[in-house]
Amino acid sequence: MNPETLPNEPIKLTPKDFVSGQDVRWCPGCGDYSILSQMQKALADVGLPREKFVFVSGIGCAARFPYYMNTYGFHTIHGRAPAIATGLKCANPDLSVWVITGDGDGLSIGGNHLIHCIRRNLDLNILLFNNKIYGLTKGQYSPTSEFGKKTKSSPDGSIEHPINPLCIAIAAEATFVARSIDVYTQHLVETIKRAAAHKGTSFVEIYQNCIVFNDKAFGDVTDRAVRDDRILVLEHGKPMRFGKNKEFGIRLKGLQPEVVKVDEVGEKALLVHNEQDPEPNLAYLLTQMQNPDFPVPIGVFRFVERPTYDGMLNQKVTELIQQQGEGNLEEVLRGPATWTVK
Amino acid sequence: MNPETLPNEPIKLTPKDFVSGQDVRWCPGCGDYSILSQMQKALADVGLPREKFVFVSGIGCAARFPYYMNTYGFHTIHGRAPAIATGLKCANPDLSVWVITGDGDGLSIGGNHLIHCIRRNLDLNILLFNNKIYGLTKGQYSPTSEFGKKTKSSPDGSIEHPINPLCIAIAAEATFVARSIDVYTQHLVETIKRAAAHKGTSFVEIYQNCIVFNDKAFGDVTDRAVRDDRILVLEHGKPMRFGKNKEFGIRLKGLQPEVVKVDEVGEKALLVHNEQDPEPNLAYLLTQMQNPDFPVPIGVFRFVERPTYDGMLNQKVTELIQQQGEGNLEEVLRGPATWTVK
Amino acid sequence: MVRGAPRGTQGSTNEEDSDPHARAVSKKTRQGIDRIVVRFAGDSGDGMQLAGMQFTDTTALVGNDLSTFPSFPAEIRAPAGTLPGVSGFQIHFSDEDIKTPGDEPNVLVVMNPAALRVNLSDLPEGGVIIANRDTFTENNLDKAGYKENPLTDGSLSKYRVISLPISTLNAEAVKDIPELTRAQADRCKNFFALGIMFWLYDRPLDYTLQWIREKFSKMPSVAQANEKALKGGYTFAIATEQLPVQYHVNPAPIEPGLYRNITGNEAVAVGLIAAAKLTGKTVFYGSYPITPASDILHELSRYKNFHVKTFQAEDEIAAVSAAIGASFAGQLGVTGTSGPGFALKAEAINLAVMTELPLIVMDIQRGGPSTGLPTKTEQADLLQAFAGRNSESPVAIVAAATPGDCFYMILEAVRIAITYMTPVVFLSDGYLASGSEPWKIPKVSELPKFHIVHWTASEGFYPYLRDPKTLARPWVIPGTPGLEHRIGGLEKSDVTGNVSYDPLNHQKMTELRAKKIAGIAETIPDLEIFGKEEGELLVVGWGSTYGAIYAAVDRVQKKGRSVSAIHLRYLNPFPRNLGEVLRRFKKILVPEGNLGQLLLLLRGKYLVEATGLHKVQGRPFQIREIEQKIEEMLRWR
Amino acid sequence: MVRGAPRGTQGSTNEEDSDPHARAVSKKTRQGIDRIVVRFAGDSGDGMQLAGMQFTDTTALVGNDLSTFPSFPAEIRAPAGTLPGVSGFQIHFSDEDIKTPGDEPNVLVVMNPAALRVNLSDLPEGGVIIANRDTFTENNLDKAGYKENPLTDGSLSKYRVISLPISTLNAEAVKDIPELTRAQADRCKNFFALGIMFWLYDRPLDYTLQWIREKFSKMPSVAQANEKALKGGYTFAIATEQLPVQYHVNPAPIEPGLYRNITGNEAVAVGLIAAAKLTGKTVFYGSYPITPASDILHELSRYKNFHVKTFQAEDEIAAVSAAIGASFAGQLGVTGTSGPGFALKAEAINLAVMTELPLIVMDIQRGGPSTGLPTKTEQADLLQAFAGRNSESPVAIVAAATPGDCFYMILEAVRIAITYMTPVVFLSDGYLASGSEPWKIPKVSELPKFHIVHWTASEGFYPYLRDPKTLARPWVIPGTPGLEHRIGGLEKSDVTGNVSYDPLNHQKMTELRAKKIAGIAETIPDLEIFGKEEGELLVVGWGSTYGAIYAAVDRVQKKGRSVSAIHLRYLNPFPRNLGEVLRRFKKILVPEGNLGQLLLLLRGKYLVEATGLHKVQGRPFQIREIEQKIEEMLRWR
Ligand SMILES: Cc1ncc(C[n+]2csc(CCOP(=O)(O)OP(=O)(O)O)c2C)c(N)n1
Ligand SMILES: Cc1ncc(C[n+]2csc(CCOP(=O)(O)OP(=O)(O)O)c2C)c(N)n1
Ligand code: SF4
Ligand code: SF4
Ligand SMILES: [Mg+2]
Ligand SMILES: [Mg+2]
Repeated sequence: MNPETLPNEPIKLTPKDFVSGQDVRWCPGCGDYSILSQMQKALADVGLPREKFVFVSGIGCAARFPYYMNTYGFHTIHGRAPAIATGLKCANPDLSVWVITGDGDGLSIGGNHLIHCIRRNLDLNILLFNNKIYGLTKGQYSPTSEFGKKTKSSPDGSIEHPINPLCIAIAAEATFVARSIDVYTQHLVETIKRAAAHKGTSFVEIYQNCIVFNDKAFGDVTDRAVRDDRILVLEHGKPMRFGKNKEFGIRLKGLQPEVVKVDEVGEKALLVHNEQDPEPNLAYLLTQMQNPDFPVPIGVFRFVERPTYDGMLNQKVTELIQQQGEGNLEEVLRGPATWTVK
Repeated sequence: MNPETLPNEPIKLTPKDFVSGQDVRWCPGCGDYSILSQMQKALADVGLPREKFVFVSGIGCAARFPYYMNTYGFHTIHGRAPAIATGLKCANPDLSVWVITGDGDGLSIGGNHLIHCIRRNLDLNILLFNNKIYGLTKGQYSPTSEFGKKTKSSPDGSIEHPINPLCIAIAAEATFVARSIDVYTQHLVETIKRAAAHKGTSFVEIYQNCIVFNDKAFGDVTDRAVRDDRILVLEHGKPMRFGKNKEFGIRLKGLQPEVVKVDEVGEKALLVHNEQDPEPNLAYLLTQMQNPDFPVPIGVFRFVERPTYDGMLNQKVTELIQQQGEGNLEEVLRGPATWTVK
Repeated sequence: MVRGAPRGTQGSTNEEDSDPHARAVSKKTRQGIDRIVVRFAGDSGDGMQLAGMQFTDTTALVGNDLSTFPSFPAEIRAPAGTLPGVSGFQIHFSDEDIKTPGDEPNVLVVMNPAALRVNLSDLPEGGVIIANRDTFTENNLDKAGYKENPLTDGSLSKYRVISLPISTLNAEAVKDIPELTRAQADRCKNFFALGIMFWLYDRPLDYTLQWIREKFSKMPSVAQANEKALKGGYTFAIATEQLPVQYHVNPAPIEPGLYRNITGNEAVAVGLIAAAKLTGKTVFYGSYPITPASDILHELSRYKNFHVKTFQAEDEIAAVSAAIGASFAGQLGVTGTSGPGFALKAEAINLAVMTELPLIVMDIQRGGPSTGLPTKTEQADLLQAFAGRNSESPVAIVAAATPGDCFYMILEAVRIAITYMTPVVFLSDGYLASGSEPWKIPKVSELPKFHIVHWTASEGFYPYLRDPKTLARPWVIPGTPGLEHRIGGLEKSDVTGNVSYDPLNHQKMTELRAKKIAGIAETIPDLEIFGKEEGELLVVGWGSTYGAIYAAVDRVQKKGRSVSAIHLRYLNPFPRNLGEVLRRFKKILVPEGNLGQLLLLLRGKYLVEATGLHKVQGRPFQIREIEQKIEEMLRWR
Repeated sequence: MVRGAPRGTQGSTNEEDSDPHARAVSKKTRQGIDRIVVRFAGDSGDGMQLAGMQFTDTTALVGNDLSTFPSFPAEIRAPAGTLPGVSGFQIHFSDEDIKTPGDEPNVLVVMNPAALRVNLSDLPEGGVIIANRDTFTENNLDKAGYKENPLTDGSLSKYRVISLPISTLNAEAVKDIPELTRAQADRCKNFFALGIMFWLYDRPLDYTLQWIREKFSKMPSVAQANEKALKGGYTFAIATEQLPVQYHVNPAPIEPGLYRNITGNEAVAVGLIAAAKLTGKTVFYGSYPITPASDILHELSRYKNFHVKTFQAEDEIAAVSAAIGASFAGQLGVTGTSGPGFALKAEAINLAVMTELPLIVMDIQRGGPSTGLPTKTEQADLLQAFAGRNSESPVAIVAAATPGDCFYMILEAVRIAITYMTPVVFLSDGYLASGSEPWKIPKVSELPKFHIVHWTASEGFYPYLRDPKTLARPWVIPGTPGLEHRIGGLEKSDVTGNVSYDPLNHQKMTELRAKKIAGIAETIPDLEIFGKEEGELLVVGWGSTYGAIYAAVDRVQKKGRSVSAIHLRYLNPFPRNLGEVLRRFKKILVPEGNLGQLLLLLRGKYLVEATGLHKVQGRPFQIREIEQKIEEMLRWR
């Protein structure tokens, strides 16, 4: 969203304002419910009126999301939401556009649109609900499912090496990359707000539990008992520490991060998070940190500025009009050469 | 190719054996000619008979390649060659499969298939001829064209941030990643041979000059006058040095590479190339080195082992047959429950 | 508690429409009936599909003819107790040959209020409702949108309601089993209900008891619980006064042989596994999950020792592309999907048209356009199959008539693909895919043999040489020495297969491709006419309308009227005698699950004044709907 | 050196077929003729398109009617001098109304042996060849596959060959210009040849001289060289004995007005720019480059100050998807492609069908199937447009008849899309796209006005309310307060637009979507019949066949035979009076650039016994081909 288009008077909305009348039809216990609530909370604070929001989704359980938001919404076709959102945003740059996608929708059939949308840096927000499974089609492995996973379509174990969504986003030259978790409600609300504030494509991976077809896919990270030791909450400018008492830290050894005890190495030795690093190297390294060798980083990995596609497109329109005036249709009709028949 | 399937007697072929009778129809001076010759040289040394090679391509100037190779060939449709090659290799694992694609074919319409082929690690070779332009359709910008590029479809300059093919390949979990240049003939031959030898998806970006629509797109790197200073030839286990007299080197400063004078810092201080590093971090960093801040690395960035998709698929077939025997059709026809009507 | 008091029959003179329960008058009598339609309905979590399938298997074993049709909740998974969460399973069984799962249920078993609400409109007046009244709580009634309890407010007075406390009875039946959680106990109630139905229709318990033991062999307490529930239901039914009559359906006069029950998707999978065996080839199945085709992928992924390789692709385009790659490699490339995915495959199918490679494309049609009604059936992709690709793009099209027919038509698709070196579209639909019927198991020795000859001689080889009879080009396996050649999507020169932009060559090749497909008709059996060879009215069907059409035509024929039927399993090309058959009848009716697609092709090709009957409601035709249209047309002047 | 000596006419009685040059007998006379077809041909590097276009502009300025058709080398770029590298440009000009670029050239200008070899088969006996003999070197002859020099070996004796040393003469003409490289000098030879042609057909040089000065204003030596070359050719022609006759074609009686020359692709672009102005909307053009549609993208990318935004997408699916997004945003979403790309867009078009959003999909058809003949024309995507999507998916279809008509039919597509909230497929083809004709420039004030009303009131709003007349649903711009709502690809409930799986609702909506499209016919003009209102034979055309059909019908009418023609610019729905018109004729002929696609629709819909004439050769119909078929059919009993 252009800050210029923000209305002058601050708009006061509550999460309830964003609840549509539609019955929510996810399975009881699905992680999508929490994401929906956090979204409604976050948007209430963004300061835009409801009608300025548009939710665009593909197909999947996650993609049902727009129906439940009392905003404009477009439940499109499988994998194409980033492309549809691109046209929407270019044609109507005043809108705050949110793409809701799943690991299948966004990384399997829709992987290419996702990448190209990110590299063009459209000013929109993409939330990828990663449940490591195809939920809506009842449980086939997805591009993020772990190697060897047994599912309906891989009864003897998948032979596909999974893809790392954030790493793909970084490779696609993303300007905003973050991760959060369905059950980390406060963190999720903050992450969504950060995404909303970023001008450019904000890409957020959200770990989401599919209770029916892939329950506890993130249990080894999100279980209350272990989560403090398995999750690294990234904070800009702060040394990377984790553990119940923040007793562990991340240090760099050559090009390889390593887990250290803070009291053994001292806080100074730790890597300090810099989401604004113009080089994507640190953000890339962070995407490589995976359980069980490392805690899983959540928060904002990368947050840099780059002109947006829609911004530049509209600027070119404005500039050309300034230079040449509003187009003269008669001239175009006449073309390069005419003659008169009498 | 499975080394096991190599014939016992070494096969002696010459580059000429790989020349098909078809008239080559690229523009005079096109970089594709050189790549074709180097391929013919390289394959003569691979040690496989001609009939074992299959070239699969999409659409584009580059994609004409199969017609000129006296092997099996399939000139398919735009962007889908990696997917077609996947089925081909799974169905006939004895073949040496080569995918020839362009920056439009492979990264625009075909980006998703490319990524998924790479992450599955099919045992095949993908050569992407990057000329930073759509050649066959006569000169529109491509996903690798530089920002601001003026082309037929971007008369006032492209507003798209380009994509980095090797970086995308690394993010897609590639096991073999390399770069070479059409005019670096010997280097190109060697790179192709390395790709052929790798078991898994070998991804090679080849800088290729489109003399008609994007002449000298790589001139700032490949010009004889400057190339020694602008190109870093990667060699496994060797410190990274470049320059006419190898007087420059690459050193790591935190997570950021920097160019140094070797006699100022000493060779010991330089980064040593390790294409076999199990972690992709170094390879990733190398993909980020771009002109003019850095010399452009060529050679093999990454070369690691991981089971191949086709290998595992066939292994599962073999294993199941070992365990359960060849399937009994009668049993399948009967299904879980039968009854007899008299 | 029986709200809907027994009533007389509804005045229907037609056997199949009438409600046999209405004839029950005295206490605990045993009564023979000829046919019955039962629908089990409940929440997705209530195990209705399982109950239905067990009932089906046992019904098959006692020798009735039968036909089933499950209806799943829409693609989303709804919260328990809500309307979208309702799942149903309908079975029609009889002592005669039957062809459809029945126009409407005679008996509706509902496990909760939502199931009642969703299904009630299908129940004719006087129909029987067997309800688990324990679930008719305020909360559940609310979720189903009922203000009052329909079991008690008199609103069901047009039906005969048998309201039973199934949850309570079930809990009682399993109460003594150690280590059984309450949730596990409650989950047995489908077996309790099944036990009741087994008694009501006089079916033995052994098959299901055996199944329970095998299925839960590792969870003995669950096995015991389900067993007790089943038996509990059965004994309850014997005892209760609410079920005064036990019904008995005699075995049907079915062709002798070994039978199994089979759904359309199962038959497709079995057909492809058979094809791998019969051709000696690897079947390479490239697919991307989509309802209602996904089960074929699931099924095939378990048969690697039959040389069936499945590839779950990143999308439908990759799926068909990989299949084409496999065919180029000399194996059997197959891809399967539903409407939206079929649309995505169009461009790649054309590559196989141009390169003349064998390819099987299976489209399990569903409601559309766009995402449409993903879990519902429709027959509206025929024209897409026929012409949904750029330029002149002839492909063969076959369509299965019944679930079991999917097996044979898949083998036909394979035969045509490899004999003629062409893509073949195989059409099924959501109704066939999950509907089931008893299927006579063929002997392997009676199955067609496939003799595939790959060209190996380097003399005289050209990639686009043609077999003079079939016009097929040679199929060469890459790896064959001396035959190295290149093919692709650009127009080919006749014989040599080189790229050619020559004008007359293009005309020639375009016509050759069309002629090759037209020539397939030579190997297609002539249509057999059901009924008189000529007359007043011919009903023409294709695909899953077979059952409803033939049943309807049969009924009207039995009334002595002049109506016949033919059924098209080959849609491109048509059987050779089609035109001639059409012309032997004064009127032609074409019932289809679309707005008239076969109709357009028949009229356009044969210039016959055919009339359509179009149903696009996400569900199959009822026999009655076709019957009425037939009667109406017979009245026309 | 003139091998082909002057000969008499070839016995043709038909004016347009005859060779006017054959009438040249005496020396340096000036002779009036009514029409002529010239083809310029040379290597891609020889500047033949430029020469052709300059000749065209001047020909327009002198007031002849004209029609042009360039033919480019196939998509690959071939080495200089080879057969695939040949580029051609044909112009037909006349003192009367003409409709096609001519069946065949009367004069063939060839700049190298390859150009001769590629084009010779199109030249009728007695035709004139003007050849640059300097290029007939051993090397070039070899590349063209000539063993002997055809200019000297007698093989061209059936033609009249004017063999000129154009390269030498040109080099001579420009030799004194300072700073001119040899390559630059040689590159002027197209202007030398053009100069010759200007004299031969009595055209003034000023327009081209002016053009040269402007074009090369920054390269004075190049400007001077081209000028000298042009004048040099002209003077040479005056002097040489090889050109004894100068021909003069009088101005044609053309409707008065301001004219320009326009190609189909230009007219499309101008039409879309006009649409942006006339609707006050942004035109959002999402496209992925593909021959022969790319030029529309190139053209539109230069008009940002008309609120035309172009988006070069990553593929065709993204292109159409983005256009749909733009339409959802309340702007004009447009996408353009050719056959293979059109196939890829099918699934997304259906999203616009279901969500009832305006969308323009332009398919510039080319030879297929698959990659086919990418640079050649064909008309074989009609059925794909009609039914190439899953399920019942009605869209409007329009097709332009001539290059200039593309402008009007694009405006019609826009009108239909926004009035009816529907996707509209606009069909053009390679022939229209790059062919050109003089186009009378419309006054802006005479162009249609578009009044778009977006729903803004929150009372009474439902997303699937319908305008009672058009059945269109409201178009709401996201951002409008109080109208927040959600749409999507699942079936919609009537009026509310909520997701609905209700069976009867699906039937209703399916029929509503069909009815809405059928209702467009209310706003489509009735067909005008060319010729008598009823009679023996009606020729029915669509798309680019217009010119050839009307010219052929005109010829036969002039022979006094009963033949009429109609031309369909609306393919779905058809004009209201089509059925009735068809029935007024005994026989119906449908010439199409496919194997009978409109034919199938006409027969299927109207049950008329129409006959097809099918040409799939990558090039348009010749007038003669249609004329012969008409004559043949008129002989039929
Ligand atoms: C073209 C097309 N292909 C396939 C499908 C079937 N389909 C619907 S959703 C889905 C995958 C959903 O997985 P994901 O994106 O991870 O979402 P989730 O349900 O897990 O939230 C598939 C394969 C479809 N609707 N359209
Ligand atoms: C489905 C489809 N869309 C578009 C095209 C047109 N097309 C052919 S090649 C090409 C791009 C080629 O660019 P690249 O891959 O970089 O190859 P190059 O010609 O530069 O070698 C395009 C857009 C096509 N053939 N098919
Ligand atoms: S299937 Fe999984 S992802 Fe989908 S609604 Fe249910 S729990 Fe959520
Ligand atoms: S257009 Fe460019 S890439 Fe294509 S053949 Fe010519 S020089 Fe090579
Ligand atoms: Mg998922
Ligand atoms: Mg390129």
